[in-house]
Amino acid sequence: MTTPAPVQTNKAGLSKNDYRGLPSTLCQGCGHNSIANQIITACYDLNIVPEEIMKFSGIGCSSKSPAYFLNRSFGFNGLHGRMSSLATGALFADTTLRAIGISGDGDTASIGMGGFKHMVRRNAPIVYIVENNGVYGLTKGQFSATAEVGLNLKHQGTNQYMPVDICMEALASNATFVARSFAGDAKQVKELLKAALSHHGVAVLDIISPCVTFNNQEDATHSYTWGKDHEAPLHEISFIPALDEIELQGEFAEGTVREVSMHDGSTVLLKKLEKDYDPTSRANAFQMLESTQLNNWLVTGLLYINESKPTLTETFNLVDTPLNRLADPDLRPARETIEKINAMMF
Amino acid sequence: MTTPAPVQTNKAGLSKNDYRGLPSTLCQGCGHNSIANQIITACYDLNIVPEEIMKFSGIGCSSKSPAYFLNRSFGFNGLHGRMSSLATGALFADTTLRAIGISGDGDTASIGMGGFKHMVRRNAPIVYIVENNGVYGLTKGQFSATAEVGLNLKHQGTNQYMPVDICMEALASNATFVARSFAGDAKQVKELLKAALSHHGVAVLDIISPCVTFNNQEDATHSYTWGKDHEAPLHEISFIPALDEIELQGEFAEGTVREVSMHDGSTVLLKKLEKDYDPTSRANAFQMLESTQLNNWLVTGLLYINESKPTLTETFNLVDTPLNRLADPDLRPARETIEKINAMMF
Amino acid sequence: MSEKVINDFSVTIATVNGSGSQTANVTLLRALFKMGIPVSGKNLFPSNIQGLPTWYTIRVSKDGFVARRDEQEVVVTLNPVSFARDLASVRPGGAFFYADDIRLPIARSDISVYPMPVKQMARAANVSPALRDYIANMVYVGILAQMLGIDLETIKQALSFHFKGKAQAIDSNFTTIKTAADWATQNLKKSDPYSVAQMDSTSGFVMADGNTAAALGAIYGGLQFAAWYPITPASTLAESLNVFLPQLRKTTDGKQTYAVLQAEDELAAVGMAIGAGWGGLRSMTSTSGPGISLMAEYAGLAYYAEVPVVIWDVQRIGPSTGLPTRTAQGDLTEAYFLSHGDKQNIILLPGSVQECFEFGWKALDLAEHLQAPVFVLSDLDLGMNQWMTKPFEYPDTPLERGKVLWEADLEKLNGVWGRYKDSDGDGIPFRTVPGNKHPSAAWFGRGTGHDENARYTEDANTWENNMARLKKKYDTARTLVPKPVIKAAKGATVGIIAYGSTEPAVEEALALLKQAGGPKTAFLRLRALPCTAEAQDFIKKYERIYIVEANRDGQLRQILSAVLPDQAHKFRSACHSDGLPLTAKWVKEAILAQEEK
Amino acid sequence: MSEKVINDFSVTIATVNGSGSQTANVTLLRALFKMGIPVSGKNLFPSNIQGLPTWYTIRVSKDGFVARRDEQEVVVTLNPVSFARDLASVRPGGAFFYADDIRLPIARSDISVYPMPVKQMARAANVSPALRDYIANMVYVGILAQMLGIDLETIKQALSFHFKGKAQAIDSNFTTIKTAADWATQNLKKSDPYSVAQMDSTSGFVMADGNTAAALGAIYGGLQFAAWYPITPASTLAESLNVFLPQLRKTTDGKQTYAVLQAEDELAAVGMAIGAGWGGLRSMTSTSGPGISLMAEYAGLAYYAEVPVVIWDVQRIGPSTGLPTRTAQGDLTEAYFLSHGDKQNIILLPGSVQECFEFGWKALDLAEHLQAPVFVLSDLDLGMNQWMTKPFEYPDTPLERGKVLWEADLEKLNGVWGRYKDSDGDGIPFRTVPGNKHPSAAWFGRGTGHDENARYTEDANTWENNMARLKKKYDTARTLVPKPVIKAAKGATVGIIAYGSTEPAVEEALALLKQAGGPKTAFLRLRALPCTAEAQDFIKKYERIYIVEANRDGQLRQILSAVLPDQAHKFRSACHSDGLPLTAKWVKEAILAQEEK
Ligand SMILES: Cc1ncc(C[n+]2csc(CCOP(=O)(O)OP(=O)(O)O)c2C)c(N)n1
Ligand SMILES: Cc1ncc(C[n+]2csc(CCOP(=O)(O)OP(=O)(O)O)c2C)c(N)n1
Ligand code: SF4
Ligand code: SF4
Ligand SMILES: [Mg+2]
Ligand SMILES: [Mg+2]
Repeated sequence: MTTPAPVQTNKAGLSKNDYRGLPSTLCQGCGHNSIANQIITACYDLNIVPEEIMKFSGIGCSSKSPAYFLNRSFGFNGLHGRMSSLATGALFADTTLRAIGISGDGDTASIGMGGFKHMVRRNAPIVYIVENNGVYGLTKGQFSATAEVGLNLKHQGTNQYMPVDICMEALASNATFVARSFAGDAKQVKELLKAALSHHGVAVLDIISPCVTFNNQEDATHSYTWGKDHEAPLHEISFIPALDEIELQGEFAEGTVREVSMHDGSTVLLKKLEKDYDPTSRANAFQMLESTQLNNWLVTGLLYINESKPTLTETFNLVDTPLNRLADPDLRPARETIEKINAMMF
Repeated sequence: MTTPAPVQTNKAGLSKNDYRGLPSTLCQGCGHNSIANQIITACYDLNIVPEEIMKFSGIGCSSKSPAYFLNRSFGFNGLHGRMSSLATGALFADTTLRAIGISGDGDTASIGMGGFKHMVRRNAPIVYIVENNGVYGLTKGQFSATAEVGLNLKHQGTNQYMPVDICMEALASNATFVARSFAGDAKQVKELLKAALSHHGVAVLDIISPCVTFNNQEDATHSYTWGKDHEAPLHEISFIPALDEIELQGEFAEGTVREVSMHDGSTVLLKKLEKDYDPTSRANAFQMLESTQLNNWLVTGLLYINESKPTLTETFNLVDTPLNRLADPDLRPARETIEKINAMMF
Repeated sequence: MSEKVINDFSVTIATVNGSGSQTANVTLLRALFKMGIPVSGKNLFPSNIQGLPTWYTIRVSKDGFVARRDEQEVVVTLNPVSFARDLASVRPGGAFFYADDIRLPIARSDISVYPMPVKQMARAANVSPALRDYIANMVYVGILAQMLGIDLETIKQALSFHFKGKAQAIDSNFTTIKTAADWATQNLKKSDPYSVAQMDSTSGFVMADGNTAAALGAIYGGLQFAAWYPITPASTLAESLNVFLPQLRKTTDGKQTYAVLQAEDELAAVGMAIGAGWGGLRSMTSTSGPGISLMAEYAGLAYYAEVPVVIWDVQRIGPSTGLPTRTAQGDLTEAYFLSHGDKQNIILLPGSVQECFEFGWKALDLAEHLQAPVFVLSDLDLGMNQWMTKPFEYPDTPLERGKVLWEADLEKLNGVWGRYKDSDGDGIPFRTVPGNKHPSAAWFGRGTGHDENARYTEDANTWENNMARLKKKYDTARTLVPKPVIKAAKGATVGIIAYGSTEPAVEEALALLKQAGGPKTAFLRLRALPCTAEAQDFIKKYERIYIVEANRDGQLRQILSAVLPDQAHKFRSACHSDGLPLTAKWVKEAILAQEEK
Repeated sequence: MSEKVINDFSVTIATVNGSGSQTANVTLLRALFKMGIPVSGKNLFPSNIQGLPTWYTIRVSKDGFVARRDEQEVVVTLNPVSFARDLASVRPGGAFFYADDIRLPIARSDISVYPMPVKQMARAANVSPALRDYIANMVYVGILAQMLGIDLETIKQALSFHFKGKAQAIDSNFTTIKTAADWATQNLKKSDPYSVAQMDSTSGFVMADGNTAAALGAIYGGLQFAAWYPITPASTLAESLNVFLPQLRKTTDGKQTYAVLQAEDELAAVGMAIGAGWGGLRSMTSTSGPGISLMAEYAGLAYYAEVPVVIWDVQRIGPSTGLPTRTAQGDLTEAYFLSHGDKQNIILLPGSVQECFEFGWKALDLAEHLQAPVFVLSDLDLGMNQWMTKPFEYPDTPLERGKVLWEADLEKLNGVWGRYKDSDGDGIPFRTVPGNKHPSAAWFGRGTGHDENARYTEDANTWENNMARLKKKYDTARTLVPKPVIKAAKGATVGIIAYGSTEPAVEEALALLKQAGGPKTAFLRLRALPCTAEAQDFIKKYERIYIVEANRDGQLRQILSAVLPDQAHKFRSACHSDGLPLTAKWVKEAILAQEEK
């Protein structure tokens, strides 16, 4: 008889299993599944206690996926296109918690555009992931607003309209963290997720996540094949938690690496690839996206970061106790005050 | 007894009066009134027959103004934030007509953001004017989404969120004509309007239009004073209708002028001011807006233009007769077809 | 083996979603239909693309009853996940077919059990592994065909239809079916009583779904503009427009007399449709419950500014996202009272696939005639399932364009007219549309208070008079909307009112009630709101009125109570909603239970 | 001069919008109030910022009747545009004050006419031209004070209140008023019978508007989160939160126990409020009709996922944009049936400013208690006008937080609980909120089908059972919502039901009916839906029930007919809606006309 292998745990004393969700009901091979797996790993690696995360989503295949990770976290799978508002309100309940939102390209770029843009401009502290497949998966293969001009889909004809570029939209709305990745590039997705989870404010991740059932033709810009053939990473990204920082110094030769210090003391290391890219310049990011569009690349990596802006909830100067744990004496003004108030009327 | 002065008319045989609307009920000095006046003049100058224009708006002081010009045009003052959809549908009724939409910054950048962005990305053929005052006029002075960070308004406190930049939004959505102007700069407004009315596709005009009642403090970025002090025109713009073109050649010294040929044969002349600016480059436009934001200028003029993209209605290959004039034989399939259709069922 | 039961039972097939079983199921359905046997097929599918359990239930009924039944005489399962439940669902004496690779206990001796070597035969079919699941489905088609007596020729016809005549696809599928049928002949011994036999009860019928019919109806109604946003179960309505419009409505030089636009959401979809309607186009949008909710503000604009637009609601079960792939009649009160302020909306209630076609064009006529939003409430059952239906009838009246004035008309009137003036006493004003070049044509539309000439006003009397005219217009609508279908019954004291997709269940329930010695019962199928004079007369005539609905709250009963307060005491609800189409048995029992009180 | 009429008439003042006349008008109103005379003031203003005609109508009533009246005994006009109409509106025998720079014909000899040198005195006031219009208004205050007998001391008190004690502003305004009063003493000879005199009928009252009261009520109700979008007439509700929350709900170190957020639209506003409610915060949003329409989809999510949230609808007249600055009770049916699918919403109906305060906190209690959206329907008249009201009462019950389980509770339960389980038989389940660290605390909220443990399911029975529980919960709500206020009448066979801001009109109508020898009439003021047992009993008790409403369609009648079909035959509508508050005379006549039939 063999003794069972000891279960591996992280610094929070939890095993990988403590981060899992229900079995996925998405199609086999769906990009969304790999993203869910990377979320599990990233949270495990970061030693996040699942109870300290809230999950949000809209409606769509992508929006189902919060059920498939972090079963021990509170979550709300809301309305199509309205994750932004639901999450915005919920963020005030207990500001010690972190939030992950999962949306689809239809959910965010079509019906949810307005809410998305406004959540971003308020710098709401949330990791906002768009699982972008250029198509409506759950309703069976109509064009989403990120579909490329000229895409042909069964029953739908040819798309005529310019695609929405989620990263461009986030930048235009003054997002403080903008990244693009590809579900086929698991390592990058994971490291970006870790950085996003440590970010101070809204972190928008536009992850190309192929829909194997409705939009995976080789020449479609949201397919696995196209993504693999056209991915052009800006850098090799690694995330160094606050505590590990010192150990990892010196691993890289001078000048080959750019360090970005996060608000929480951790560091994002960006290893230079072909060219050096400075993600702290918004102008750079615009330029990069503009040339991406002209050249038809899938540029991935951290496009823009700014750790210095106050987050939405910070602007409110809230009490330290989570609001949702306040009780009567804190919430109802004292009895004496009512007379003063009445005296203020005429 | 003096004989009355002969009424001046344009090439359409119409007098200025034929372009007017009802008396304005907006506040005296409201920027929106000056814009309405420039629309009247631009249409008069362009010899447009008012019956060949449709007017649209949402809800707000700005959105009332279509009642104050072009009384002889059809118009629809729809719902708050929904001008985009109403106009999009109406554009199909008779594609020989032109369309002018008037919206406010609240109407477009707050509640109407999603619809605006999608109308733009479809390149709907309309002149889309945002009368931008950074405030909700009609509801008495709340922050709109274009209010600058730090703006103080009575009863509202201090704005905390990054303003929406209408031109940036239009560009991000691949608008084919993007301009910014200032209601205090009547000449520029008028010339830009003429160019926009000749544009092939969506023409977005973000016009800073001070609200004298609720947001005209000297240091507010949407006030007359601030605008006058900070306006930095990109060029001096003049519009040359198709027929006049030849006559006007040679009026400018070599190299001081940039010409943009419009789809309908007219020309936009951009006289160089301090620097030369090429409005056919989207990258330039992004850069310009980014530096505007950093430097706190009110850069005005034609930021971007692209005359080569098909418009929304063109992508449909419609019959030449206006759709709304088609009758039974064109609209109802012939009697014989019904049997074929039934045969196609099982 | 008990006595033979021919052409009178239900078959339910349990598979895995996304495995391609739909082709197999409709093939069976169509084959039965081609054999002349009245049938219905209902797809009970999950809100998922691949992997969850899904069922398809076919009813064969020599008597022509095509409502869903709770009892399953024949059950087929290919899904280990639902196996136990499927097994339990077989009626005593029934037949249970299962994929023999599922090795789960079968502890029932009261039924016939037939294993099927599905995996094995699929492997033998020599197709790519990707196609094996799909081919596996053809195995049960063949085995069922053999065991129930379905004519293989009709199966071939069904395949041929499905694959649009493509020989290779037809043949490869048919080969599997034939092999499976042969296998069954040799290996299975029939011990259950259920089989089918040729009849002649489907001639003069076709098979179609309500969404296709609605789209075709709209096309024959001269539809010019549609804007939509994808949502189950409405998407196939708009998608059918995309299929059929190019075939039916392009000019000889290939130009379009129409435009269909996928909007960014439902607010925009209805807004575009209203913009087009204002512009003078025959215009519509199609959606389901969540979309209707999002259209609330715009619906009020159309009501008040008097813009023609047709809004199809293919209902699914709610509230909220609910079960997006299950049926209900739950949006009636919302649609009727949609939008803030005073208003009642016009609602059409198609009760069959053919009526989806008919209301497809009639709704456009009514919208233009009445210058108002017209809602058409279908549902998932009607919209997405294949039904036997009378062929579509070419419209018997020309396009009704309503009171539109063009240049020549205005000329005759010397340009004197009022956009919101009740010139004819029917509450319906005249209108002009953009492009009309007459100098007095233009008017300025708005959702704000306006006078007879569309000028802005806040005057109290003007407001009230205009609203009174809108009410009058609603009364005119009462005379124009489709009248109810009434099935009188001599000496009846009890009436039943139903609408929409529940008709087959009610029709059958009438027979069951008779059998059970229940009360004599007249039946009215309501086809529209406002409630026409005929419907009011019917209600007045009977002592008790049962209102049968597939919703929790008795929504039509709520509306009729509000509309006919004097009659409200008569109303009794027979309503229930669990996502599945109502059964006749349930209707009968719901009525009998209340009769006994 | 006919007999003196003291403390019993109406004054209407016509000015130009944006000229600052509001200060003058409320100053008059408050001065009268301080004189101990029951008063009401109603602002009839245009949807415009500057330049259009606007009216303010004050009623003084020794008998305490404060409804609007159609008759105007005293009319003041400063507006040439409305001059003719204003002149015509003076009741025979009444008084007409006008700015003497308006040179328009005055062809009435049946009234007293008083010119006022408004422009001249304004010019004399020695202020910047920008302020002249504003000062002009103080001229009519002074002249009216003098001519009606308003105590200048009370006017000073009113000014002092308005200008928050700022001496300079008070003095400069008062100087003009005094000068004008003196001018009137010397130049005008009173020839009309109307005047006021000190009484003692307003002690124990304050003056306030409903929106301020609602905001304060919510604050005393422990409001923690509000999201809103500007819209007339609701904006001042949220703006009052911004005014009073910092005063009442900051900790000693200046930190906030609340957050108020201006959203990008109403969809987002209600979504944020629902997110916060789900998160365990006492949460609300406030809007008017168009916003309610936009909230339809989200309202269904809150109903079905069972999230507490309070939604204030300060109604204006619709449909559509309608008249944004005019009042109505037109959103009742929409709010009740809001959202697709089966549902009925909980609606509170405050009938006074004090009740706006009370329901401000009660609504939050009910929402958390019932885990449901709670609508509160106020209106422009109640919300934006100044009313005499009983002082706000400190809540008499502690905050009701509902069934929320925290770590310690779950510990006790060994972590065994079901989010959607009806453990107590009242249909109300338990819930946990984020931040709860117990390992079995977390659940996954959704608008899709779910079982007792919040797990996704499409099972038909589970769906139906859960929906039945929601219905049961609605029945529990029936026992918890505010009970009606009933004014019985011995021997009455007729009942009147009204709600909201129409109460004063109905109260006065009861007196008028009595005078007119009308039927003996009992009166019920409904304060909530669902309809409580007390309301049902009332309805059952009387032969005929008049339902008085400020809408076209008799919306409460429609709902009550649906809810109580057995009683529906009794209902008679007395409804009408033109944007103005109902008058007692209209109510009386509407009832008498039907009684005579
Ligand atoms: C208001 C509303 N409209 C439409 C739908 C139907 N619907 C469900 S998912 C979906 C699109 C999902 O697309 P996307 O967000 O790209 O997610 P994916 O399935 O591709 O991951 C739509 C339109 C809905 N649920 N609600
Ligand atoms: C759905 C809806 N919400 C709110 C309103 C109220 N409302 C009317 S105008 C307006 C804002 C107008 O601001 P903006 O568009 O900037 O126009 P401006 O008055 O400043 O010109 C709002 C919120 C409305 N009419 N409809
Ligand atoms: S349909 Fe597409 S998006 Fe949806 S689960 Fe399948 S592969 Fe993923
Ligand atoms: S309130 Fe402001 S925006 Fe409105 S009309 Fe007056 S100045 Fe113009
Ligand atoms: Mg997608
Ligand atoms: Mg504005």
